[in-house]
Amino acid sequence: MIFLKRQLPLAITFVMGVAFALQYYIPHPVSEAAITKVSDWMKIISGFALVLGIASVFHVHAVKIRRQAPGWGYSGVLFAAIVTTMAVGFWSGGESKADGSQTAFGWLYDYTMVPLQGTMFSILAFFIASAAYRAFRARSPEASVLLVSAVVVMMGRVPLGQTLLPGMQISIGQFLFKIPGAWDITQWLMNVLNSAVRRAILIGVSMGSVALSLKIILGKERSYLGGGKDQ
Amino acid sequence: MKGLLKDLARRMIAIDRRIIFLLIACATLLPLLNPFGLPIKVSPEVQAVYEYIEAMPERSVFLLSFDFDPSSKPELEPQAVALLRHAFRKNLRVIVMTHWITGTGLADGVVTQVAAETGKTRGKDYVFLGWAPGGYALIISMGQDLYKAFPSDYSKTPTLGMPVLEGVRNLRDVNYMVSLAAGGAGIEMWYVFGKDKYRFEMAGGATGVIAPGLYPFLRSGQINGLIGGLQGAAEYETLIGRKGMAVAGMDAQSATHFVIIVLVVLCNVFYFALRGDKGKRV
Amino acid sequence: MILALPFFFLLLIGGPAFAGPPTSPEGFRVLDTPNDAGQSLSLVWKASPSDSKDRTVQAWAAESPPAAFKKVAEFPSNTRYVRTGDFPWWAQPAGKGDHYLKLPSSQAFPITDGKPYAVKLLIREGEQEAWSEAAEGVSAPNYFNTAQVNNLVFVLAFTGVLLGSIAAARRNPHVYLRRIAGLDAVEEAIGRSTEMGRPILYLTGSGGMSDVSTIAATVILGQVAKKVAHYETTLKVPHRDPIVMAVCREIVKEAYVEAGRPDAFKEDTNFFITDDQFSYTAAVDGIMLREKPAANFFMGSYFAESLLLTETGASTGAIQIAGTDSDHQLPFFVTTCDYTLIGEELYAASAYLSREPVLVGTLRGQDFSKAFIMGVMVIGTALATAGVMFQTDAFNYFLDLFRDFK
Amino acid sequence: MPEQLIPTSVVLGAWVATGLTLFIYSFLYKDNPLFKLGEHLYVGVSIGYSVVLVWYTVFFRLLWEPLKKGIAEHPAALGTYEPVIPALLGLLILTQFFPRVSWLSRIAFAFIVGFGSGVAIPRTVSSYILKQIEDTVNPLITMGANGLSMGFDLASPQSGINTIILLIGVVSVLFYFFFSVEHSGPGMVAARTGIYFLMIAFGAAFGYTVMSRMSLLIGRFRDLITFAGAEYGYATPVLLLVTVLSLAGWELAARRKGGEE
Repeated sequence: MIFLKRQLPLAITFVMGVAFALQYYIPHPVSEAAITKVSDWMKIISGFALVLGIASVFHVHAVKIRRQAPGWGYSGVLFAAIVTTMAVGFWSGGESKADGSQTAFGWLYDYTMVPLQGTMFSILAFFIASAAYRAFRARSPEASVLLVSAVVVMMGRVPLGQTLLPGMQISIGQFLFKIPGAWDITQWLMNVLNSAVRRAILIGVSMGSVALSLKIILGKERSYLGGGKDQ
Repeated sequence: MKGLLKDLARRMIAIDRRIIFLLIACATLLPLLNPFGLPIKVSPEVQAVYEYIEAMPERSVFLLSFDFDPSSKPELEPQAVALLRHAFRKNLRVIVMTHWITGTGLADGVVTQVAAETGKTRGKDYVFLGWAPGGYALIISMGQDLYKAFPSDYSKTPTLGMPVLEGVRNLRDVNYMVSLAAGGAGIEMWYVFGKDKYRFEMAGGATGVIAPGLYPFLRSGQINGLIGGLQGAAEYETLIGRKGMAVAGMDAQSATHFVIIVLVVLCNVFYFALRGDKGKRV
Repeated sequence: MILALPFFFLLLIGGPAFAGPPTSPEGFRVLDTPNDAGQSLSLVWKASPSDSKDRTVQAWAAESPPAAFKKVAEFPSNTRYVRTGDFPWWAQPAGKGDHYLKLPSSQAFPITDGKPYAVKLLIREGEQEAWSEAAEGVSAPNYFNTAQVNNLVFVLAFTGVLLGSIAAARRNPHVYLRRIAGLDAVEEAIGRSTEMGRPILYLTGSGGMSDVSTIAATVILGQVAKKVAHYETTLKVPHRDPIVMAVCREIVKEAYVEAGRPDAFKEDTNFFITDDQFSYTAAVDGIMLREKPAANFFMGSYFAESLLLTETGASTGAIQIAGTDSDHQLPFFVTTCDYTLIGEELYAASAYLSREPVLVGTLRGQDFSKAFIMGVMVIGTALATAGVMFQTDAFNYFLDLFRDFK
Repeated sequence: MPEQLIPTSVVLGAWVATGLTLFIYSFLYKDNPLFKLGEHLYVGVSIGYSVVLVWYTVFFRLLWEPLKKGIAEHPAALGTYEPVIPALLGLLILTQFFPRVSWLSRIAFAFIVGFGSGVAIPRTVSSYILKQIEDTVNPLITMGANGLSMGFDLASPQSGINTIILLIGVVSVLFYFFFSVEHSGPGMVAARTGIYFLMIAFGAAFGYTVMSRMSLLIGRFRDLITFAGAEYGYATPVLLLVTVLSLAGWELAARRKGGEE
């Protein structure tokens, strides 16, 4: 039993991990077919997992409704929305378009999901402004460079800033000096400094992620199996 | 007098966020209703995409992948429209697809509309393959056999034998590819599983957020060009000489950026006004 | 300012006038394209001093025994050279400077694995032409991509370093680890929530269970839950991925058991909202506004929802601690959260909190490897510069080891 | 403008979309019943949508159809029953509902995590480590017609000076991420340099992002402006008025209630 509970999952992880790490080095068509197939399997497995999620949702909101907790009416709205969407979806056969015209499911998606998504997303426009107002204070040298580079890039990104801070060329005697405008500085910041930092973060994060993956395959990291040190 | 100023600064620094929200809303809405038209400057990474397409011979194969959904529509749709207009004007054969199932309807709408305005025919000049599951696995299978990956297009017409796909067997036969990406399943994936293996030239169009992260790929030549956000779209519209929604939106952009910059400057002024005070007290 | 060094260099002046009529190419051979999935042949032949853009090369191929030859490729004779960087030195299909042409299977000329094909070259200039001998080749799928040997060696070496440093950490777990500001704040945040009698909100990000950052987030969740169990504070963990939710439920339960408070564990600490990005965000924002948690933790990988979450959290006055490897969202976490674990610090955090030898050893191992990579970059730049200065490829024996080949 | 009749379903859609948009925006004022309504509707619809999508794209397209086709064509072949494996693993996850056998779900977790880890390793090494090293290592000088030269043009990303800056940036930021080395002495200088690089890059990325966020707002406002037209029955102004009035009413009611208590 101990074997089944602990060793078997570790063995499966090891075999899957090693097999699909090696798959990368094998150009043979069989190896590509294998990864395609198993990727499909993953989708099927996570499809089943959705049942877990829905059970959790029902549990949370059913409790609210049963106890008539504050705002339980909204839980009712949520259930109604789930049921309606599913009904419409199955009625339309899961297609958003049939015979060239929109189905009810397509309508529901286009006029509820899309605007809701877009609206939630667009709230970022307000939040980015309020975050900038709160955070961009020259409290320390680090905060100051952050603030200055943000302001310069904001100038360089829009036509107005580019017009206000254009690049210039001054010649003194035989020397030609180029004074960069906001746009040039933006380009340089993004191309050079930003690339450097991203690259360093990328390398660091990748080392960490390869290390964790290796530990998982070798059975040194098993928290994903649910804590359980000695079960 | 000084005390009054301090008081003002203290109040302004803790200003209700909702006033900022209102300012942003006005700065967006007013230019949209009444645009003022500022000039657009073209960056080399957008120019590169334009020039590559410009240099392609007629009937070359151009693959455009809509790797986004309606939530990124405001930024990526203008890019898609501008690219498609350019490609159709150059009489390229255009293959459109998407990795995001939620982007299917949007992609179909955009292609159909641009094709209609340029008088192109579905199946002959362009094809919309629709969505298929798999992410990177889909790219691999397109690299092996396009017709297996997409046996039929979005309107359920068999892909095999379509005039637009003549001579196209798999990704190797694609001349140029642009992925318009809003996140994970996008440019990097196309590069790692597609371009690298099947050797086609590619570029990216990205939302403003992920565009900075793609500069390393641009620098290393993994992609040959990059269209970033609405600004990128406006630049492309300028290049093809058809100003559209991106150029109009850029005025609103200028206004909101200006508002934020002024806010940041003000908040620092208030901050320093208060800091001097604290410095004395300590 | 230009740093110019006088330098001798050869000018190769070649014109069609001196080249003479086309001759058949030397050393022409056909081979199976190495390191591929099959259905492709490679052609190799020696470069000639009379290669020019006016002289074209055509490749003609036929199923062998010779059926009719078909033209499959045409290009100027001064193209398709093997260049530095195309292939690593340990997997060169042809010498440097030779011509190399990959002939993939196409609709016009399909190539089947295991069948012999004959190929010959035609060199043309104006009206004059010269044929090469026909060479034969068989295409086959390969079982190992030798060009990626360096990748495999890197993985194996890294595994070795990792296992070594984990073993070392087991022997001596008191390795020095530098401070990470965000982590000292974890205790403070939990304490404050207890004082205020408000819940703690912990998000594990939007990644699935096979995502490394999610795994790191769940490990930290275990540590946080242990502390929370001590203080008897409410912990709330809303999820976007049901599998992550199931795993986190086990982890939190385990943490309560370890803290000696199994009775205080509640099944609905971990709950699922929806797998959709923005409706999840709207719901979590709602939780923040209504339940006013005193501490918000954002660990794992995030997309655009990051600022929607942190800015709402900031407006409710919660202490916010973030940790993410999503580089594109870092600017927002840094500006709106009280503490942010940047990139790798997220992975390191679990080591700090638990002080487990495996985790501490991993950090050491990563540090070694990072130092190695830094060294490679600095030495590599010096060698690449020297290579240009002395016009030599000798340094590529080193540089190729750290290139990515396909 | 030619007279074009907009279908009723579209007009109705415009009203629904506008209403939901305004409900969500009301959250910017403060948490209120309209936002709660919008939020719960949104969560509900998204769950329902996921269920339908998973049903058709996963269960139907990946599981049921291949099985049905396989059994019809090659009932004896072992490969036909291959989709059963993930289905069984999926069922194992559902053992979570039964505490006694819930350990079985670990087998499925092991499968998923093992696959993810294995796939990640060589690809991460290739694209994010080797490729990034390769791109950082560049000669500082170039061989031109006038001999060797080093570029000092900041505007060209490939110039020698930018190569050096890039190298310093990458190395110092990597140094900042050293955990087992004390940041003091020369280490302190390197780590501080790293922090400055980080902060400049974060500021730049923040500033760069503002535009795309504003684009989203522009997109939403453009829709609202469209729906304000007569052909859509003035959806936006009418609903805006309704939203504002209900918010005011709710606020008044809350105040009165607060006053009574």
